Amino acid sequence: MVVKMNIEAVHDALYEEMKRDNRIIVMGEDVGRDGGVFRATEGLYKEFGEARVIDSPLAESGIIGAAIGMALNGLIPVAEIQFADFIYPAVDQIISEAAKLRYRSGGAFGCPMVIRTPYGGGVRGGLYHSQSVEAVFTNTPGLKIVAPSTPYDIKGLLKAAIRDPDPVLFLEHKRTYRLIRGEVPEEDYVLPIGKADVKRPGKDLTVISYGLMLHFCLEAAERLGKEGVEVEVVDPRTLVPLDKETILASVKKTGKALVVYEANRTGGFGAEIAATIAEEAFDYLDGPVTRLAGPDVPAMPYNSKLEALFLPSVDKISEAMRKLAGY
Amino acid sequence: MVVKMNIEAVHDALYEEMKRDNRIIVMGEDVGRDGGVFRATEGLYKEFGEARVIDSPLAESGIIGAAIGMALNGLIPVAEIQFADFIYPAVDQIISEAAKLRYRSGGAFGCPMVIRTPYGGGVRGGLYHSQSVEAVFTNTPGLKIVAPSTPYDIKGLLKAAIRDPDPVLFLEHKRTYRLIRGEVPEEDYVLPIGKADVKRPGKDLTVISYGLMLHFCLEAAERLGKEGVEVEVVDPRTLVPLDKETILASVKKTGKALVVYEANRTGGFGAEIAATIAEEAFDYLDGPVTRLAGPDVPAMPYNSKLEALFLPSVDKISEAMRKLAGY
Amino acid sequence: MASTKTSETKVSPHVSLGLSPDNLMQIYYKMVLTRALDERAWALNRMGKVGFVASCRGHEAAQIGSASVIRPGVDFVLPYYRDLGVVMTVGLTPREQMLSVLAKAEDINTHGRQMPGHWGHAGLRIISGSSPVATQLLHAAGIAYASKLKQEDAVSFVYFGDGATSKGDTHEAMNFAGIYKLPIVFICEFNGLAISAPQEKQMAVQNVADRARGYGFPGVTVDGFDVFAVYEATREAWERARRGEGPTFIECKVYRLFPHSSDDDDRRYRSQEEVEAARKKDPLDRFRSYLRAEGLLDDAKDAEIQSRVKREVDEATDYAERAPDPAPGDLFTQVYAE
Amino acid sequence: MASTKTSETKVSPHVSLGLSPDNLMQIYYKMVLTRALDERAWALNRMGKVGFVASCRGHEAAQIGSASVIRPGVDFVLPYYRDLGVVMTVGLTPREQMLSVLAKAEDINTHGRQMPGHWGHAGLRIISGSSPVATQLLHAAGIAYASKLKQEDAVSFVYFGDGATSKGDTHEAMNFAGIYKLPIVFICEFNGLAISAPQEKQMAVQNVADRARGYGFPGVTVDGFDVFAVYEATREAWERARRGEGPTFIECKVYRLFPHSSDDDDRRYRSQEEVEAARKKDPLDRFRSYLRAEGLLDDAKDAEIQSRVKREVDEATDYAERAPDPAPGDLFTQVYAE
Ligand SMILES: Cc1ncc(C[n+]2csc(CCOP(=O)(O)OP(=O)(O)O)c2C)c(N)n1
Ligand SMILES: Cc1ncc(C[n+]2csc(CCOP(=O)(O)OP(=O)(O)O)c2C)c(N)n1
Ligand SMILES: [Mg+2]
Ligand SMILES: [Mg+2]
Repeated sequence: MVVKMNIEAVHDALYEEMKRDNRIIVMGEDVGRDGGVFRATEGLYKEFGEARVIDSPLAESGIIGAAIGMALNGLIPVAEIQFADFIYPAVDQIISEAAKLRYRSGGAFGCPMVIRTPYGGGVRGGLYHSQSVEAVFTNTPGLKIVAPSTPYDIKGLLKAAIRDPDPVLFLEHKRTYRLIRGEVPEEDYVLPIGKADVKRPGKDLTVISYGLMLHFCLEAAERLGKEGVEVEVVDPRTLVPLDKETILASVKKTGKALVVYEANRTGGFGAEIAATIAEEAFDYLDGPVTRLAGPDVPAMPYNSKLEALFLPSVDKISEAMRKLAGY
Repeated sequence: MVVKMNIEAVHDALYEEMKRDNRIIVMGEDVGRDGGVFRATEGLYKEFGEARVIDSPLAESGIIGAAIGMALNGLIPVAEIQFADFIYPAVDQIISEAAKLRYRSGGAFGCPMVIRTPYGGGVRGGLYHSQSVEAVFTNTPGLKIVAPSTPYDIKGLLKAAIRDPDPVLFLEHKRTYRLIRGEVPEEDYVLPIGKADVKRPGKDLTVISYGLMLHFCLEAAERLGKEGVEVEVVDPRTLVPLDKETILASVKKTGKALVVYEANRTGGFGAEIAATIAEEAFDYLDGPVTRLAGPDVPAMPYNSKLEALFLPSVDKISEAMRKLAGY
Repeated sequence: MASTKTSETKVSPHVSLGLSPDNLMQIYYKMVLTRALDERAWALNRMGKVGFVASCRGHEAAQIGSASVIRPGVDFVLPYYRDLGVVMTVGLTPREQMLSVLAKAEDINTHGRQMPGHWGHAGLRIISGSSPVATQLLHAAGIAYASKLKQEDAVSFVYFGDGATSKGDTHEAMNFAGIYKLPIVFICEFNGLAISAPQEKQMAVQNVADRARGYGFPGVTVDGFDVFAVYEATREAWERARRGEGPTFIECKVYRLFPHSSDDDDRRYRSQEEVEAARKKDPLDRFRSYLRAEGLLDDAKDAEIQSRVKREVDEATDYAERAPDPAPGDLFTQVYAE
Repeated sequence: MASTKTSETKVSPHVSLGLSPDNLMQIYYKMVLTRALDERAWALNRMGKVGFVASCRGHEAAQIGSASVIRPGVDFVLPYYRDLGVVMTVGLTPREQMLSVLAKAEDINTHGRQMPGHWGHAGLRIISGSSPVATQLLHAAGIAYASKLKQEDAVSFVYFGDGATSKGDTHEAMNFAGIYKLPIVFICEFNGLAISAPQEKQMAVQNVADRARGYGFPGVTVDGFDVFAVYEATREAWERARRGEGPTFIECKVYRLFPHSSDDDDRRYRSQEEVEAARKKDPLDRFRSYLRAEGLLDDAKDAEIQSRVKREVDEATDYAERAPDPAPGDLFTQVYAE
């Protein structure tokens, strides 16, 4: 085992996979000579050459559309959208094309590709470098959506995504890139897409979260532990397909569920998690399935005070946990 | 009062508003000389001229982006996206631009415009002329989303949307265009955005639905009525902002809630409605907040048998009502 | 406009292009077949058996003339919904077409899931298409990039209408193809209408092919009613691509002889006199006249081809009409790899 | 490349353009002010007080030369994040700029919500901008359409980088503007880099202005270090627009003298020798030399301008530093009209 940061886990997975299989290519803005604005693709250009590490024009629809074509002709593209906030121009190619190719062709064509993108706030990115975009895509069968939050999960799931025969949207919380460190095996491994992970066991309350919020929840759970409340923290890791079994098993045990997410509250993916629990664990619930999320304002302001206020903080999360535990 | 079809309600609202206020323009593919592929803009070209009824190039981002500019310079554009399935190329202009203009400029700029689009299936439109796209937009504060389902509601809300100072996504279920008729006042009226409507009173069970499904739910509720179960049917009419008060009041009365929507189940807007009820009416619930929706397959097939199977039918809805009522 | 050489020396165009009589008869057969399938779909539509038809009438010379250059199963083809003539030329069978038109389980194109006109055939390298206009241009560019990276001799042929040229994806695809000098041929079937929108509401230029030079590659405009002009331009483009010299944009000026689709009423936006006048220039008639003038076709031979085609289309229709619908369970399959 | 006339007759460019010494001093003042504000933002960034800077250094002649044509509050301006020189020329005050850089409550541009460089000023008709590249080109087209419909004499000026030309929105905007012959000027600040991507990875052509003719309007390429070349091209375009003759595309060839932003390390993708060489051609130095050579500027006058600017920037900085942050409640306001 070695200790790595989240960004290193991304990098290492890309490097090792490209080394393993020369059908894999990387494409995006500044991923080549520059090594990526977050350095996720550092050194790949030198190692694998400009034909496999493509500095694309500034055109997100073009990046995804061309990647789809490459996937259709035997390559395995890993496309980077520089910031998740800039994925919107590619929504058509993702939803109409990548996600529907297999179904619409009766299985004759598939679209093995990965779309990596840094999302989330807390980096003074302002309205357009902070967004959590998952809800735009979670109503898109045909697409898998993975959002791991620790180095171990990131590396194992990025490899799995690259080896998956279907399109995978791979969300990386940018604030955690250099904030979160953890042990990662030195040998090759993959983790299954669609499998949640109980990041902290507990019996009084289940909290479901991912991204930066997962780490805030773990911190809050520590606090609550000192207050005598045992919080179980479940990291879905994959949003679509969602591992309902693990989530429901936990809630059936604790009787209480809190869903914490950074995106705007209304219409966020946390609503899906909450609605699923509310429907499928109804008989076990000892309190309302509660959501704590970003406020319903367009996005996170640049001003650092307002930015901090936007994010569900460890304080706010602890408070929500206490309230639900005491229900 | 006169009896009108849904499509006529759309048309009449456009006509009357354009007559009232010459800042209003209509833009979209084939909205001019052709009168729109569904005839929503029939006759407007002749009446108001090609400068106010713009046959746009085939470019959805362009339509919305140019409309935003027009809104910024004193016009009130009503943009049509010919089929909701083709709105994806415009997602960036809608989410990044229209919805955020006011907030990002500290209120100095606004974006008074309407985006009308026919959504939903049941017209043999196949994968790309049948989609329900609301969930792509419901996590976008700054945007209002209206989805009325009867002639009266459509006319009153389309006028309200046109007069609203903020961008409104106006969803029209295309299968209901000529299927649904209803009384409409002859005089000018508007309905408030953000106000739900109880379409059928009942005491045993609350059903929340919109679009074609609303009408299926009303039919199913009739059936259940004959079986002695009084179903209350709530039509939110506006999705964002959602009229929680009306929905919660109904559920607190009946103790049971069924949410029916046509979009794919996972990540659909019905999850938001369900999660809201589960959290905010928890103490009143006598059964699980239940969702009935389209299956998680990319979209509605063209084959008519599979198309019928995709849609939550009156039978399936009745069944779900019975099950929940008997919980 | 047309890039065919003026025949001062009286050499017939097909001779100067090196096309044999057999080649011509093959083109003629595909044209007749395409026409018959198109007519059959309309007939079934009027009988209420088929929900949707987008006719290729008027586009046949452009489609079949260009697709005759394609090496089936080697070059990639990305057609749009109007390209019946393209896919038939590349090798789709009448049965495969009719199964798709009738949305049957056996439909190899979409498994009954998409509207007719959304072809896809892995063996023939016809790439599965969707309805959103112009998305396929980027796929074609990505495919061509992969061919180049793998050093495989395959050219991507991507088809689209004039309406598609307005889309951002078209720009992004042409730009990407230009930067990497990809083996790709852009074929625009320019009928001057995007449903009802006339050329002047779509662009401020006469010839959209002129845009190509802004992406660093040539654009040519040809008479899309002239099989030979189209064939010649396409073959040149294909050779250029194979020589590693990059993309070409070919604009075929055609006329859409029928309404946009079976749902459209074209009397709302164009005069029927105009349509009637254009019908007199029907590309199938024109090619037939050429063959007759060249002594390559007589009544007997023509009747033979017509009856062969009729038999094939009848058989295909019968087969497809009897073929089963997809099973209910087919609603749920192939969302992800199984 | 430059479209300024060669001065065989030895007439100074500003004279032949009809620019008075006062006009020149105003341009010079804006250039010095822009430079000082840019430097101050960097200084505050290094002190940890400012999170983000995107420098305009190297673009000043293009920005201020073109924006000098704009009628503040009459013509519309849609700048991008690098356009400090544009907004200062149009009339943003140093205080308004520093309040924005420091994200204070009083920030008229974004109310402290957006990163610095996202201007918006209703009174000056500077349209609120976002970060996604190229979206504003369509807004400019829509604005110009409205001006034309209302028969108002207002020209839309939209600014963007070479990177932005790759986007679909740019294509859709140019196409729309061409079709309706809109009163709009497209100004591309072509520095040959989209962050790290060099020109040859962005396009296969030398001059992106050549694309304009594919949309039915003229494109010109000018030396973006030459205030006069830029001014002349812009004024011509502005006059054309006002005459109802439609859009013009102006490509100003510039060099980005600093890294992409305060987060960027340009040593990763370009040689520092190249940067050093370019700095010798600094457009501010060039313009200053011109003024001196023309006898319009001497040491005393220059010192006076420099000290005026320093005073203004100091005052603005002091004010902005002392100004309050937005109140917590400001997180929630202005989502919708109130
Ligand atoms: C993105 C998108 N917008 C709108 C439509 C609806 N639509 C289908 S075909 C068409 C016109 C296409 O015109 P053109 O590309 O010229 O092809 P043609 O039908 O003339 O052959 C339109 C607007 C669509 N399919 N996709
Ligand atoms: C749609 C979108 N994609 C990516 C980015 C990230 N990004 C910001 S600036 C930039 C490069 C822009 O280059 P150019 O347009 O040439 O302007 P320059 O910075 O050179 O002045 C990129 C890729 C963005 N802001 N928007
Ligand atoms: Mg056309
Ligand atoms: Mg640049």
